[in-house]
Amino acid sequence: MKTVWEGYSMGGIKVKLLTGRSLDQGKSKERGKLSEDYVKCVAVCEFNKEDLEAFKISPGQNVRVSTDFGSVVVRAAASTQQLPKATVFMPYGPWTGIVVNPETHGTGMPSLKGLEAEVSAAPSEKILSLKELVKQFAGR
Amino acid sequence: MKELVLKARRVPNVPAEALVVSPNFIAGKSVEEICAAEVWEGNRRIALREVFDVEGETAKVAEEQAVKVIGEAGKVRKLGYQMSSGLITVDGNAGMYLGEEMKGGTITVNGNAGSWVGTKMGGGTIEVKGNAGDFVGSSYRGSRLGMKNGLIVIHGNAGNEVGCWMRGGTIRVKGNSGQFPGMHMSDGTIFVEGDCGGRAGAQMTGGRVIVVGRLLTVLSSFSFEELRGSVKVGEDKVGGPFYLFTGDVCENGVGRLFVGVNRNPHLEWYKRFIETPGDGLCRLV
Amino acid sequence: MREELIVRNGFVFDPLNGIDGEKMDVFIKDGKIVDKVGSKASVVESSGMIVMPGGVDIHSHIAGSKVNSGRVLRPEDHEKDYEVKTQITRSGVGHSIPSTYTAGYRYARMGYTTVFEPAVPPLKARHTHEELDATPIVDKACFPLLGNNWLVMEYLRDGKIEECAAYVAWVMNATKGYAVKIVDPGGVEAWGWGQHLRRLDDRVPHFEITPREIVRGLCKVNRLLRMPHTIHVHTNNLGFPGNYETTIETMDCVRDLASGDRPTIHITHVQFTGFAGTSWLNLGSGAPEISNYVNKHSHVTIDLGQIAFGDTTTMTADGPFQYLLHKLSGNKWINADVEAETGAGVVPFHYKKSNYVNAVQWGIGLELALLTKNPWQVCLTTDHPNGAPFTEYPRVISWLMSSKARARVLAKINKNARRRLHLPGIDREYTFNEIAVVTRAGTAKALNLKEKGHLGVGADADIAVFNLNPKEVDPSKNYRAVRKALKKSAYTIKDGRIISRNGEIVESSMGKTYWVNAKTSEDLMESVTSQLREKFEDYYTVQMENYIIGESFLKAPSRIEVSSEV
Amino acid sequence: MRCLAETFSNVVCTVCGCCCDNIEVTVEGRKVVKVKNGCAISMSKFMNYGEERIPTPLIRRKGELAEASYEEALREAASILKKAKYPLLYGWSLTSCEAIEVGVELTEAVGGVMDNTTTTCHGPTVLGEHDIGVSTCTLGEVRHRADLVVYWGCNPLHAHPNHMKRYTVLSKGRFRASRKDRKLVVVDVRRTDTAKVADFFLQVSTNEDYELLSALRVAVRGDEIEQDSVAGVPAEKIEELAEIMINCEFGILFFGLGLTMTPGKSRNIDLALSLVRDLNSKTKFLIMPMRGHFNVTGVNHVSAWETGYPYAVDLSRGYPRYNPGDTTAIDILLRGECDAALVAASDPVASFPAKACRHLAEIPLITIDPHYSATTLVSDVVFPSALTGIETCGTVYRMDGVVLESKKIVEPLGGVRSDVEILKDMLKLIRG
Repeated sequence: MKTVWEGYSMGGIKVKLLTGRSLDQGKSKERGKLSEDYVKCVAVCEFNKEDLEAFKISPGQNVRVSTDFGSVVVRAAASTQQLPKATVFMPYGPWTGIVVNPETHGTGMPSLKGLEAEVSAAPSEKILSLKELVKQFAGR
Repeated sequence: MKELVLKARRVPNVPAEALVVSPNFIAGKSVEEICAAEVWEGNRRIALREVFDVEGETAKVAEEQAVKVIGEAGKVRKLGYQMSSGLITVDGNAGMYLGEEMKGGTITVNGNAGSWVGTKMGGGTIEVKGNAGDFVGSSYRGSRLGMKNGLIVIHGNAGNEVGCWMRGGTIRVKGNSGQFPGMHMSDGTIFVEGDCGGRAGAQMTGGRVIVVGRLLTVLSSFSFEELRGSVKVGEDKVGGPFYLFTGDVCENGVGRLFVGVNRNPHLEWYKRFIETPGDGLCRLV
Repeated sequence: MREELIVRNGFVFDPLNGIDGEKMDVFIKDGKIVDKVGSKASVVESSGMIVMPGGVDIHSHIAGSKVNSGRVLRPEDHEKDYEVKTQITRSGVGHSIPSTYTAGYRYARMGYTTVFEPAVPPLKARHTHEELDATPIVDKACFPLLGNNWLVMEYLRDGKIEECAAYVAWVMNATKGYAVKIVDPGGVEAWGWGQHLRRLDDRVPHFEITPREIVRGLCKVNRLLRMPHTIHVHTNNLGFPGNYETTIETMDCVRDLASGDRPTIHITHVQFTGFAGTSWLNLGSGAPEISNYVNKHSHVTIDLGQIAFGDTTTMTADGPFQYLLHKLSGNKWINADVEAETGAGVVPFHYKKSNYVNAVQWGIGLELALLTKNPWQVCLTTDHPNGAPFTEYPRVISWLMSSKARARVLAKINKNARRRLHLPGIDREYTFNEIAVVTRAGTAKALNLKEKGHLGVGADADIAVFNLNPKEVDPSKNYRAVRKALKKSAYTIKDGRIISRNGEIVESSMGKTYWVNAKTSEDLMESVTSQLREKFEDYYTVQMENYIIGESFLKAPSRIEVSSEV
Repeated sequence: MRCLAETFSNVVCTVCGCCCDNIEVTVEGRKVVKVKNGCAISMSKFMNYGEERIPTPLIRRKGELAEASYEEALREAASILKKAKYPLLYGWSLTSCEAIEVGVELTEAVGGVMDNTTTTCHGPTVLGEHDIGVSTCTLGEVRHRADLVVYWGCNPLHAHPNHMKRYTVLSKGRFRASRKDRKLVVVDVRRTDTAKVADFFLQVSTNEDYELLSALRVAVRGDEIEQDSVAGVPAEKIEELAEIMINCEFGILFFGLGLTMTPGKSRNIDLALSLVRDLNSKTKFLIMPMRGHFNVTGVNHVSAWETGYPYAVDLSRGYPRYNPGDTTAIDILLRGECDAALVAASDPVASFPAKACRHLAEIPLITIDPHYSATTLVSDVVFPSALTGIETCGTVYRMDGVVLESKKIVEPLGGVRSDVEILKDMLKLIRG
């Protein structure tokens, strides 16, 4: 069985993945990281409206985002910040930690932006809470 | 030559540093002295014998001293630190800063090496049969004093910033290199036989970067000069043809970047500067 | 309780008390010099050694935002020069921009016990104090930068000298500063627009004022406030050939403000503004002219800014000069402008003997020291780290004390520079007494530190004992012995406790920070404060309340009260 | 019982590197009831500071975190750190400089590595500065003088919501009265909210900022760009931006994680710093990183004056050593080379790549934090602490190095200590 570590190609849609700060992420992290609000604001993958249509994904629906480094289920949303074509955005948080490239190339900084990724609709999969997510990848 | 054999007893789980694994340190000392020599394991000062079984003989002078490291030394750093002659062979992996500030002699690693191979190197030869990490032949942070002389050969792949602030000598990467080979270099030669992750020669002021394999783009701060049939690296004549660029223009650089024509069809548009007869540009080259 | 100490049988050099190498005992009780102690006092055997007051450095960049920017800029400066932690000391790094703990220890090892940081952007004074509070052993203070301050320029432009004085008093209080520092008056404001302002009568863009008016105005303010130190001036035009004229002009522009023999102006690191010539190609030494002026005028004190050959880091509040140096050297460059107040720059630099300009610079500093007759007008500095790290002081002292030592360097420097310099023809050699003046007594006097720089009763028991017998060692011939002895004191005593022995720190302490509370009339301060309150939000991006540093912010404040004329 | 309302003015906000110091906070007892002048994130932080607080120290027993006494937790923490051969002490950006100073001393005492959150924000900026330097200023200089403001790879309207209003295009300065007097340029991969209000926007292709910066330097020199387009931007547009930059009177380039995190990392910054340096031969131009995390600038400063290095300081040998890429937290964790860790005032498990987090969870881990976090979930010892700037005071640095005193506006929960106290107690116990 593939683990969360290896990542896996599911034949999903190929996209570029950006991660970054967002206003909602900033506000919600101050409300508490165990809160539902935090999951709602941070376990998110934002798409262009055009891409949502093209990919046949609707906002609010769960999607699986996978890279060579891992795979995670988050909620799809329409981006308020206009993204280039076939590019998705995830706010910083433990959910992005799963899919980013840890390699620093001798700079101390992992590769958190502009990653090759695949997304696919995951209607039957559940978004893990922070506790579940941490349990899964850290075993605690 | 006399050979001293160091067999790794265990793999440290924290960084270990063994400046003493150098012909310069070993020559002229007894095996007993070597066994007791200082090695650091994280914040603990220990004796070399705690991490290595030591056998063999020591020579009177470094020139006569061969050192063989057997086993997993991937966590052991600074092997061959400041060595000026003699031989080190590592049968296994070597940790970071292999041959730092090396001045002469030869290091051979029959496995992989960590980052900062031959950093601040002033002479000698380092050969890594496997892959190397980032910053091969580079300078220390903030310093412009990168590799000055000598030869580094990486048979596998090398990471980013090969030859960062390099001032002389030759680095040969037989596999692929990461981004930024020749970053800020002022002299010397970097020869990448495989593909390059990009941004070759960035901010270079002099020296040569040669990429035989694929290079996605050439920075706009490099200007195309001409096509070259071949290029000499040491005694070898490397067959091309190559695109020859000079740069980095933004640094008033006179560095030369050779990019193999065959593996880089996407750079063909540069040929318009030479191929159209009657085009004024053709006379410029 | 603090123990009693006798520093016994040393050759004492205490110029402020007229003691010149006499063999005598120094008594210490409760951290002060006393005239006698009990029989149980511990003895510091100093026979055959030199005993001096602890060194007082009038100008050394050891703390604050620009120093720290320099540290961050230069890991390569620290890599090979480090200090390992001990039971008593913290670890740290050098070389030219040492970490705070290392700076304190290294000063103490050389017998220095008081160091003044000479360039503090008021807005960033908190930073300086944080670092000073992390600098062990030495006592310290800092000089707020006021020569490009908007409010100062406006008050002076409008002729409101008393208001300006009250404002300066307010700044001293708000920043816990000690003296008025002026750097490239008006020039750093012009640099805010990337412009250069070179002459004393150039106009500062948008402010309708000239450098001359700023220097004179602040000099008057300084007098009105009765500040302990004079204005401390880094002149315009620093680093440009021919700038010695600006230096003399700057000195002369406050000549009429002198009263009696008290100095009215301190010109700092004069070496850097002692250039004669019209270009880098014919650069020469302006030291004879400057020294000639100083010899005739008692209203001036200077410090040297001597260079030593090697690698160091230049850093000043003179933003435009640092840019020039970056362009000249091609070295990396930090610029840091500070709103409504000042700027700063940092550029690494390597002084080379073979370089014509560097060799001339080396000569200028020494000529200044040797041609200025009255040592009380000269302070020894390297403008650390601009000319050299302070750890080069023993070398500089050996040059002052030995023409042989100078000749050895002269033989190796750029030939053309040697020809241009007056130094080969100067045979003056400083005595130990004169060295004591330029490194402690004179600097303490210039700073008006009553309890420093001497060994009279009531002085702080800050003492340096050097293992060097002045009766046996001829410093002129055996200058290497001088260097060696001064590098690591046999004993450094701070506040009556031995803190360093043969270069090893044996006890660490935290020194105090002096600041000047200049009291003006309440009405005047009230009116200026309310003017400030109105303008503050327009000028600054912080609230006025948050700009003011309370005394409790300092770990060991030592307030000096002065009552002003206004 | 209703407490008397008390209003504090000139409070320093504890959210981002803007450190707005004009916040007005009204409290009733330990409850914040009103926040004025703060941005949305600031409001959220002040109003919700009491959420998800850890009430007592915790120790992991039989796999679960359980309540423990302070002394017990201290003993456990001290024993973990004393045993460790290469402990990592990480975090520090959400606490005061006073606490950070003790942190450095503690790291030195236990022979560990002290790294801070710079590692995952502007570490590459520091590396770029080592090679090039930086031409910068305080934010007031921008407010008073800037007629050109460039935001590159950052979205201040989301990450630093008051930045434009207080310090840049929307502020009123001595020489620039209003928005009309200033030009706003945005360069980003996304057309962000900030980009939408820009006068000039360049959309750069993902991962190609280095190429664009290089081309821009070519154009600023006045040389021709041989390519038709670079990084998805037509050469003419690059030349246009170069003209805008050259022709301004006072320009400033703010950059964010869009440059530090994309391929090239430190070299993107190297080039941005070089570009600005080049521009100074033509006009006045400055550059500043958009430091995000509250006092992260302060950590760099404290670390630099105490050890000579701003982050990633290896004190395992009893003196400071430094080489990001080797001594940085993520690299150490990825190589599995630390054998214990202490995390203070940060939540690495919520921000580090999962592989790095896994090692953190595998080794003995001590966390000091006011709140439950992803990191506390995997810790072995947890100390609750008072929130800096709300429950305890302390010195903090704004992104431009201006220093401020954060205030204590409410009493901490009973029995909860400040970071300074906890770290000092730990140090004392370790020194024995």
